[in-house]
Amino acid sequence: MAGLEKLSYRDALRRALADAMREDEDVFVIGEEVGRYGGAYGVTKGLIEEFGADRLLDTPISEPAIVGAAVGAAMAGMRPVAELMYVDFLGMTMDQLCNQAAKIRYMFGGQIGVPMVLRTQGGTGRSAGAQHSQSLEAYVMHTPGLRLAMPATVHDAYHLLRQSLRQPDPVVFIEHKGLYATEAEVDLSRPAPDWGRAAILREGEDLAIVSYSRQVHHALAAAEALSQRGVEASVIDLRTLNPLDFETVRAAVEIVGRAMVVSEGPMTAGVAAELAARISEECFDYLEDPVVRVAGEDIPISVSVALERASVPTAELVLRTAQRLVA
Amino acid sequence: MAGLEKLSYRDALRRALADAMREDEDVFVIGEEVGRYGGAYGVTKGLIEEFGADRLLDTPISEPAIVGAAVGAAMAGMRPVAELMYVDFLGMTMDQLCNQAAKIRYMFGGQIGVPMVLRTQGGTGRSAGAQHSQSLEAYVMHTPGLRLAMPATVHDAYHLLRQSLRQPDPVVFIEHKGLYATEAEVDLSRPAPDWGRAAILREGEDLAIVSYSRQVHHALAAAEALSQRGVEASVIDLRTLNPLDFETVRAAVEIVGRAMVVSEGPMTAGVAAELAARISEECFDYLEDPVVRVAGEDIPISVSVALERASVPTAELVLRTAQRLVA
Amino acid sequence: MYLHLTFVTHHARHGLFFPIGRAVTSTIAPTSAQTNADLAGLYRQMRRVRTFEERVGELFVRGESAGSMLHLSIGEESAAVGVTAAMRDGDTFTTHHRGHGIFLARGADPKRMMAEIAGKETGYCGGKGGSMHIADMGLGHLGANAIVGGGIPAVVGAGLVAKRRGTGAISVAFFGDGAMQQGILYESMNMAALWELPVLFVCINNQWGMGTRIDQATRATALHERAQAFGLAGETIDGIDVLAVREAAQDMADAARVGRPGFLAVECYRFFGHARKDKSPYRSDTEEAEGRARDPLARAREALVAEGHDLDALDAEIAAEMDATIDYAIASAEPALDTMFADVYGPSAPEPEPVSMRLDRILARE
Amino acid sequence: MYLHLTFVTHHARHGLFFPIGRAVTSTIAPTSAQTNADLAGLYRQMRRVRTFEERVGELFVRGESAGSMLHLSIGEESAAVGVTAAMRDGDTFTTHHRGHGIFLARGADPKRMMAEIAGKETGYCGGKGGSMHIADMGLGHLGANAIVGGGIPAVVGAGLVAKRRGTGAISVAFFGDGAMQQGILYESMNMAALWELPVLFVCINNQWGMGTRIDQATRATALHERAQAFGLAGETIDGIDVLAVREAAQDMADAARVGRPGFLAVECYRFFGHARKDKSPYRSDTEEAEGRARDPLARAREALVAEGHDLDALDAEIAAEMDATIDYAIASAEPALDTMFADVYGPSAPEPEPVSMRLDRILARE
Ligand SMILES: Cc1ncc(C[n+]2csc(CCOP(=O)(O)OP(=O)(O)O)c2C)c(N)n1
Ligand SMILES: Cc1ncc(C[n+]2csc(CCOP(=O)(O)OP(=O)(O)O)c2C)c(N)n1
Ligand SMILES: [Mg+2]
Ligand SMILES: [Mg+2]
Repeated sequence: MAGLEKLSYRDALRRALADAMREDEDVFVIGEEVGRYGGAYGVTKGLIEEFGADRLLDTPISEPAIVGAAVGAAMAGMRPVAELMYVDFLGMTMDQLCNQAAKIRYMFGGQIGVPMVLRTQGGTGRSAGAQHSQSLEAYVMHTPGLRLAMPATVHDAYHLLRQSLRQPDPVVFIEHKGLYATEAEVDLSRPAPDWGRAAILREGEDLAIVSYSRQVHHALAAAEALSQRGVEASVIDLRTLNPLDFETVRAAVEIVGRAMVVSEGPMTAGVAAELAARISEECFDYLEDPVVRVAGEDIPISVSVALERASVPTAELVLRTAQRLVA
Repeated sequence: MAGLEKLSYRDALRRALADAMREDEDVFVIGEEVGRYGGAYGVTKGLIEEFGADRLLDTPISEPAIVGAAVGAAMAGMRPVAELMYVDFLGMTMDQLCNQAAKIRYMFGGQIGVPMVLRTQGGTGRSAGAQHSQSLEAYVMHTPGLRLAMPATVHDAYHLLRQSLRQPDPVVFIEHKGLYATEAEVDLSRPAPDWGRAAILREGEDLAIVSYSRQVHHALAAAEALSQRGVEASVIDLRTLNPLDFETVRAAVEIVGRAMVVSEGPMTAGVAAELAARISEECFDYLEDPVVRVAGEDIPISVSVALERASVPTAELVLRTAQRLVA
Repeated sequence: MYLHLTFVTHHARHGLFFPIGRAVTSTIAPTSAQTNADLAGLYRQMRRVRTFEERVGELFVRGESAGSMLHLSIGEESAAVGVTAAMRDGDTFTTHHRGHGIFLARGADPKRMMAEIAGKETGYCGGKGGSMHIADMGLGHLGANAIVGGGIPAVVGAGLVAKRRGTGAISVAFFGDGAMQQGILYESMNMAALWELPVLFVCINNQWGMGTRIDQATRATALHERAQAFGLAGETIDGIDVLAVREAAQDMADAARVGRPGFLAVECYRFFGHARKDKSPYRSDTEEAEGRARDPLARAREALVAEGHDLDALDAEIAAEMDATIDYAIASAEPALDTMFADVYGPSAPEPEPVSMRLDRILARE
Repeated sequence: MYLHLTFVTHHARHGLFFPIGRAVTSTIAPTSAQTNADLAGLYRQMRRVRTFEERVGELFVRGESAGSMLHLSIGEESAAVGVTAAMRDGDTFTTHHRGHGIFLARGADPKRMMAEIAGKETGYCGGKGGSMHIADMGLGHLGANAIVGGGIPAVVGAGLVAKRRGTGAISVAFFGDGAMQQGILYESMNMAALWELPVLFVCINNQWGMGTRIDQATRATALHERAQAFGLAGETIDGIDVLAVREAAQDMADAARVGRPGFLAVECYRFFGHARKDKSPYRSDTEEAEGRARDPLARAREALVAEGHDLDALDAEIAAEMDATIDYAIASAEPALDTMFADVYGPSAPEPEPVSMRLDRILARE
């Protein structure tokens, strides 16, 4: 798979699953419409032909039991990739995810782990309404025992999923529905940062922008625009929120003395709150300005195209805020 | 009910339910063991005699449907008080709570509200293990559409519950299992702060301690001890996390220039993170020191008495941290 | 009976399921003048549903819908119309993501429905809800749900209220066959039976849940037996005959009103793809052809025409009514941006502070 | 049959349930030498469970247990012993909050169990789990659960693995009657039937869920009928006769191994309160007396003694074995504080940073 090729985020995810399943007999996918249908967003399309219905297990609509079955399969020695069609359905599965998967290793004194991946997707962009457009990663980040990966790029869609499939612990892997169609020229043989390490996508002396998932692209766009005006911003893609690579964030912030965190999830008690609190407490003496949070509104998502768009950070808001911060 | 009387937190909660049920025919309690048994922690003991089995509705062990039924009853015009025996079971109900109760008013354009109270209890103190000792308020605080009340005192156990029962929106009311037996001389006819207003339990010029629920008592104990050494701390009991009375916090912090937030929930992406981020961004120019977070460890809770105790902030840790902060 | 018989063999061939219970008798055409009068009314409602859904498809094709997650109930009209015909004023109900027809049959204004599907301010929810979250609480609609099974337990609560207040009302949960695999349904049915609630559970079994056929989701396809095992009255009825559906629903509704909750599965077929972009590659043309041949609307029309009814004028009138819904939706305005912060909490509470306002305050410091 | 019959009338009077299915024949005493040999072995295991649980109660009374959330399985020994007798090496299982007996019957070391219940470092989970979370994965125990119904779906996953690898193993979920009202059970049973998994669902129906009697939790008390409605083999058996329980479990286990999952409800009685502090004020003394009279241990002992067995020595030996567990638990040390941060993630990953360390770093600034 050496060499440059044009790939979409969706294709890269499919490639990661296929490569992992070829390498490891114990990897299998379990979820709604993952087999015959090929996944609600087409990520698993075609895989059933190569790997069969046993390894692309179509399930009834029973989210709690899907996650619970994955927990049992992981304990019994395989490596399930459970799929939740929308992260919005997490609420139905949080007992199995947070009371079971996340705690089993600990409760039983380290006897066993739960090496499963829960693949799902979230975010706005399809007028899918209040129950199909959420960004719920904060629930996961707040739960000890769960790893959390959120790829922003095509390269990471592949490598973060492969890395997630090598973890000894449950990994919640959240894709962004607005990124599936994005394409890039990538060389998948090029290594990705290690698991748990953030990626510095851009370096600058005036401002550090810390983000993840789709908002990384807004941050990069803003940084480019700022650069036109002679303002240089660092852009950090966290890649995983657990583990959280705070050292990379600290280093960047201590150099520039100004930080902005960008997240699509609701602002209050969300991921942006953790990042802002952490930077504020650990880099206090280096900060010339308050750490600014650009995040989703504390409201449900509307189906109206206009309201939906305005409910989460836009590239314009990220840029405008960055400009004022460095002004 | 005028005049001073000695009451426990548990008794005050029971009194609030009884008074509310006497005043309003539409208030009823629905949950596991709330009637005949009188509640796992005795809060509803005896109420079935006065109000009957229709208004203290014992349910099967079906948490998702208990919350869902309460949502339906609230939409149909009554005012249910659903009880979750342990907040740890929230995970089973989060779809009904966060996708239904929290979003119904909004999704349907304000046509109807869901005036229900979800009473539950959390926290450590009984060697109840990883699935019966959690502090999960952050999940609720992060969810738009849900109110969140967490009484720290006997007086509030009564008044906050009465106030919660007057809200037009779903209120998650989280008691602390370690407080049920605490007693105080209270005059319930004395008014409590309005719904959504924090209480300033102590005023001082050197440090502002912001907390809620059981940790408020650790904060007060620390403040007393500091006072011996001539250090005066303000102690703020937030009472409700949604609404969040930030103005009261701001005022206190801007005077003293130093803040510490104390929460029993896990630190990462928790309530303490929101409070610290908010204070840091809004009071930036007034802060002489970083806002310090004293919170639960990012680990599950052990059954071992020693490990359980060490997993959440102790009065000693709160005091020690406060001392070093003002040093 | 011909059509019916071919469908049976078709069932055998493709593993769809022979409708049990009353179904076997349901293909007998109505005779009495009374039932014909009823049938004419039921036909009218079914036609309105069919035509409305066709217009929803058109709205999407014209690029005027809010998104593509639009689930048409074409082929399922007898369930919506037959069951709602057994409901009264004051009854409440919850619907699923394919609930346009049910809501319309309960008296909704198709203009405001179409406007909501377009995400416009004139829609039932001011553009906040959309196709999967349309409702008019004034009509007893306790909400449409985009969570499969999510609206089911609400009828338990509404049933408790109706029983306690002695209103004589029932509460009906409508959902698809896919929801039969959601545990919350069994928790809800158990409570309804335990408390003898005036509640009805109606499963619209269109044989498919997205790309999963009912026999690919469960081995136990006699769905009503599950309800019986929880102590409810349970029955499966063939949706081909709207009169039979109404009759079955009427019996169950009557029983529910006096505290005997029931479960009714209506066998039908999802004529088109799951949502607007789904072309159903996972099922055969033969199956689709035979499934679509089981058309309750055509069946009712045949019977009425055989009786000498001329329905062309009615159909035309309905077509015109529904055409107007598209014009109305398109002509309506997008909701104003400032409505975004309303309705998160009750009207007396302050609205959530917009992020931009928060940022203004923080960045204003000097 | 006398005792049995009185219990029937007792049932009628108190609304407990007459065990159905095989139960009616289950009170016939064993005859062949073979079954007696078996019965002796089963008696020994049941006695070990009974005595262990009595010692757990003693540990609590002596103030040496970690907390009071200790759920004794006294009265339910035939379920634990009878069903596990039908299990083989390599089989996996999950248990509920009242699972001490099941785990012990599967070969657990009672010393390490008692130490865990005391929250000590020598316990199976190093003091992290406690009474509701004891397990030895080496024995195929996929965990004890404090969430009612929480451990049930795991057997679906374990069953998938066993089937895929062709190990011939089964996975058994043990849970109480209260879990019959948790939806996840039905989702799990549906999957087991759909995928023909080597899985067994065992409901230990001790008539009570905390202070709620089974007929106060559901109207459908023939629990096995629910499993049948989902396509599983379903049966209810009277727990009074451990041989009958083992026989029923054996048949179901054999069927499960070849892909026919089953559900077995074992009728028994919770002799004592829900947890250590519950005195069961919600049930009558008569009911308790008659419930406790249905003692599978006493029944087995009678039968063996009638055959001339002298069991006093065995009982004494077991008493000594279990006495030692208390001494062991008390003598063991509390877990070291620094173990607190281990086992949150895999061993190769850094441990979570303690709050105090974080504070040190932040407060260290000058
Ligand atoms: C909890 C949940 N899981 C999955 C989905 C995605 N989804 C939407 S509709 C659907 C199929 C539902 O099938 P059925 O219940 O038969 O209703 P139908 O679409 O046939 O009307 C699925 C899987 C969802 N919306 N909610
Ligand atoms: C999800 C959940 N709900 C409620 C509880 C509280 N609780 C613990 S045991 C119990 C009763 C369980 O009854 P049953 O399943 O019959 O088991 P038994 O105690 O009789 O062995 C309850 C309600 C819990 N632990 N988990
Ligand atoms: Mg369907
Ligand atoms: Mg029980």
